[in-house]
Amino acid sequence: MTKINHTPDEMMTIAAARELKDGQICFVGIGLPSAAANLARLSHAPEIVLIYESGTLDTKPDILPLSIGDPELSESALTNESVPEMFRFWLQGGHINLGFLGGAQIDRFANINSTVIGNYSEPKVRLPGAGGAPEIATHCGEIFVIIRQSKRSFVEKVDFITSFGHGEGKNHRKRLGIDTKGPTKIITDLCIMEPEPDSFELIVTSIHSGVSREEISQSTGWEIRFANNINTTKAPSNIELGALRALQNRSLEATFLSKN
Amino acid sequence: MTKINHTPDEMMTIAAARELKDGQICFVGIGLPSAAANLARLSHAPEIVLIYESGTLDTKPDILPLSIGDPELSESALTNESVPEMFRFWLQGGHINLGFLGGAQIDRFANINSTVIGNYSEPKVRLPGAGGAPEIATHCGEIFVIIRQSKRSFVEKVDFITSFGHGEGKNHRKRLGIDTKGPTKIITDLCIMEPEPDSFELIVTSIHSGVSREEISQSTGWEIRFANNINTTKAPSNIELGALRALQNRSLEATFLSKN
Amino acid sequence: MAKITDLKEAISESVIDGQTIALEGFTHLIPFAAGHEIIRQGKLDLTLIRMTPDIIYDQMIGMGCAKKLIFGWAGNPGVGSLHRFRDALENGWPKPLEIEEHSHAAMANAFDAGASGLPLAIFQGYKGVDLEKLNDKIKYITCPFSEQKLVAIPSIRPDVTIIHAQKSDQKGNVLIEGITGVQKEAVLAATCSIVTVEEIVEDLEATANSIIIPSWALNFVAEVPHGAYPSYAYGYYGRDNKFYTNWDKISRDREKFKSWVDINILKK
Amino acid sequence: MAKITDLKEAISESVIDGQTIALEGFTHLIPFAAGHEIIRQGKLDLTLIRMTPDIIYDQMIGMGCAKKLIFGWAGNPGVGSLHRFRDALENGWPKPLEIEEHSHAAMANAFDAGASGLPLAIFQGYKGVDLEKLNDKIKYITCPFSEQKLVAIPSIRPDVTIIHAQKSDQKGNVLIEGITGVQKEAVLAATCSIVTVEEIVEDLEATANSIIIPSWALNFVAEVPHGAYPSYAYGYYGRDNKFYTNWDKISRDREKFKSWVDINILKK
Repeated sequence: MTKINHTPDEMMTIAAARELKDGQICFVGIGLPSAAANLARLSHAPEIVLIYESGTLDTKPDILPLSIGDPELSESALTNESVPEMFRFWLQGGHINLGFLGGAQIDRFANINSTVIGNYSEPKVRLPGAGGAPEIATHCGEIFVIIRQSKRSFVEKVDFITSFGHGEGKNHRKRLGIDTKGPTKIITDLCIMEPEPDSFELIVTSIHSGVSREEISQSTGWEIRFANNINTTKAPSNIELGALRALQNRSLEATFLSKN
Repeated sequence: MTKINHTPDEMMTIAAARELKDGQICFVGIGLPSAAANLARLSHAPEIVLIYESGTLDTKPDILPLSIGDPELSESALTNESVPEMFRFWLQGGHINLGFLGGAQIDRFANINSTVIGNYSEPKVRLPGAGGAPEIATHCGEIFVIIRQSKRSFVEKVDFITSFGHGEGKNHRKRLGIDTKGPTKIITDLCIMEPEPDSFELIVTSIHSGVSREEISQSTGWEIRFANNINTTKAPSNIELGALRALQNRSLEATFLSKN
Repeated sequence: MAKITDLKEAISESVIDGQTIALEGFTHLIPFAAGHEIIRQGKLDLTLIRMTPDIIYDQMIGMGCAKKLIFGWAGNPGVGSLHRFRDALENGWPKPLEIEEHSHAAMANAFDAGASGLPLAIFQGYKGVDLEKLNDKIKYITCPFSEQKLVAIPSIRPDVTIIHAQKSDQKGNVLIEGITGVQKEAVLAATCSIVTVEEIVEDLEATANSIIIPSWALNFVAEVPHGAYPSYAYGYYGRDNKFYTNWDKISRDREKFKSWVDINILKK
Repeated sequence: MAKITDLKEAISESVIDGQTIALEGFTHLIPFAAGHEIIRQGKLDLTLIRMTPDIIYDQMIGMGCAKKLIFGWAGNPGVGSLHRFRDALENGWPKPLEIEEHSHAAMANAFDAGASGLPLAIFQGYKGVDLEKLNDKIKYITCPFSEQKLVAIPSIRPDVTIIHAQKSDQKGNVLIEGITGVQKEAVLAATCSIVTVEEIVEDLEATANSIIIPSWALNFVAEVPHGAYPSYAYGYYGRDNKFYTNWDKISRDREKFKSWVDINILKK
């Protein structure tokens, strides 16, 4: 085996990008999802359609935006729509195949917390809150979650359900009248998890190259199970790494070294 | 007295134009209302704001449009909005001071019919129908009606209430929870009528120059009453007539003699 | 992604007898060419939806394509009646026509709700009017905060929506300019959509907030120059008001109408 | 008709202690200058509404202008927390802050309903989430046609809405370009509205479908070049992402924050 020349974050972003298919209509959030989605667009999925909550429809940024409505998104978009239209026509109207979510906590049924650590009325840590997430989680055809894995982020039960995943498992989504798939893949810096058929509990389906089962178990706040037919996520190729690093470098440069 | 050198329609249009005040926000329909509103704009009310249902906001046509969405309206508008926005933001949102309505029939309480003569399910004459009228009638601050006067058009009771005026009179609007004034002036080719305070029955408040009370009574399908302090509508001045005729001539020319 | 094709194929692959169809365009960009193609293909038993039926639906009704009309204002704008519509309604010629009648505010809200994936639209309207008593699609909800009563109507969800627009790019992204009516809403509310365009261009030359319907929200795009005539296309050609006025004469008489259609639609 | 005036007068004639105020602008065209003027004028007890509070509300909260925040996502976009917001919430500094929390979809719909003169907005959302249990403004209606249960929330109706835009003409008609967020809806939903603009021009050079708020729907227009900085104004200047990143350090510390405000807002 060659020696590892990528960071866990790079593995996570590249693993997420690989899951994206050309032509998909994606609702993208800032940070890791945005990096993965744009990496996919700049490599194997040139016709992927990226939509950001700010109303930028089919946008093709050359650098990663810092905020959800950076000039780069606006200027490279097919058009800019109002935020009510974005939520009503495009999201609620059912046009989005895939939504990307992140969060501070995720639980064994892929419910996500991005609101508060501790008690809502007396927070230990107050997080930014829901934003578009609750409705992204139910209106998109399916959801990918990108999140760094640790015992603090992968918890038995989230402190607060900001976005509904599979609730308490089984047919919980159906029971609530939600007819979209919800989280189908959780991509972390260690592995890929998917909800197990029927139970909808998250199980590991692919372990990133160089990561051990023990590492994963020790970074999960519940007794994580592994699929029978488990895959190994291929390490990033030099081409993938090169593309991601180039994207991130020119983004950093544009964001922080520009004279504005 | 000088000899009459204007038609009853001209008198009606000019009388209506005079009632419009500079700076008003008017929702305008095609035909007589459009002629009156644009005459006002081109003479004493240059800052009047004209809005047509097609979404043309603050439009300044140089000729009278044939339809509610002629190129002349669109091109001279401040901007063009979608029809849902027009109805939701501008009309229902309460931004319009004055709405203009016409119709085939009007009754003693200023209810208007533009739907059907005879029975709805077996019509004697099927008219175009409601269009924007029902909501214009309740959402605009007040309503002016322009309509040619005859026993057929001024009826005791309309065959069909397309747009609500004062219902059965008295506080009927209030009882229905409508907080706008409804029809405040009915401008015909013979006179101006207004709802009598309290009863809200239409009474004649101004008789057009050269018209007799008998003419008005004989052209009304109920026993029309006259206000105590009745005015005489001044005959059109040469300036008014000149402006109206010029407007109409250039409209006819543009509409029917253009090579398109 | 929209399939870029010709009008004939777009119609024959989309429109099926008995469907609910909306041809939208509020006085502007009315998809006349598409309506004519539906007539040529002899589609039947359609439920036609349109805020303002206009001449195009007069022609389709007169040729017997429609079994029902859902509308707000059925006239020849600025001219008078739609005689074919009236003949169908008053005399059942060439066949009886069922109607479902709304106000424009109701229809605009219902299209908007359809585009928004909602089963109903709510608005303030229909107060004191007779339509409210005749149309059983008009119901009410009570606002749980203000206790206000608001009108509820079902959203409009056509099987097929057809509109005309100025231009599309090679991918099928469509740009609309000028008076846009409820076209975008009608497209997004539909199961299947067709857009005819004046031209397919390399570059839409759009501004930051241009009204663009993305290709992936459409099914068919067909280049049909002059496809809105005698209505108009802002930036391309004006409205033929003379034709609208002449239609009154043509359409008053059944035979005159049929021979006009024969020459101007069927034999084209 | 809008009164064209300076920012100081626009704020002092509009904003009253205790009111409900929305400063809108979704990542773009955030009315920073107007927020700073509110801080300078020492307004108190405000209920602040904003989909994404951003740095401007962090500053206003840190200076004690707010008693309540109605919001959807309170962060420094792409950077992290709003430390002044968190300090108010977690430690009551400089005073306790009440919050009312929604999803973005809820707020967008509620602004839209406010602009539309409706007492409530309906949408599909909040399914299975905890916010639904905590916020008593979230209720339900049942669609009388489909029997579907839909979320109902009260429309947003600010006493004053303030936005920033690119330009206004001499009459006060305002043109907005680029990402427009819920600005138009927020203005139309408000009792009183202020627009600061980059410049007042002779001719807006608008296209047929430009997003223009007419003068007669506004109360005050004030020319404030660079009025959205460190946010941006499409066509004028870019976003100062460096400032957003630096804000994290400035705002973490109460004293550092106060001295920054002193130099950069109060003494300006």
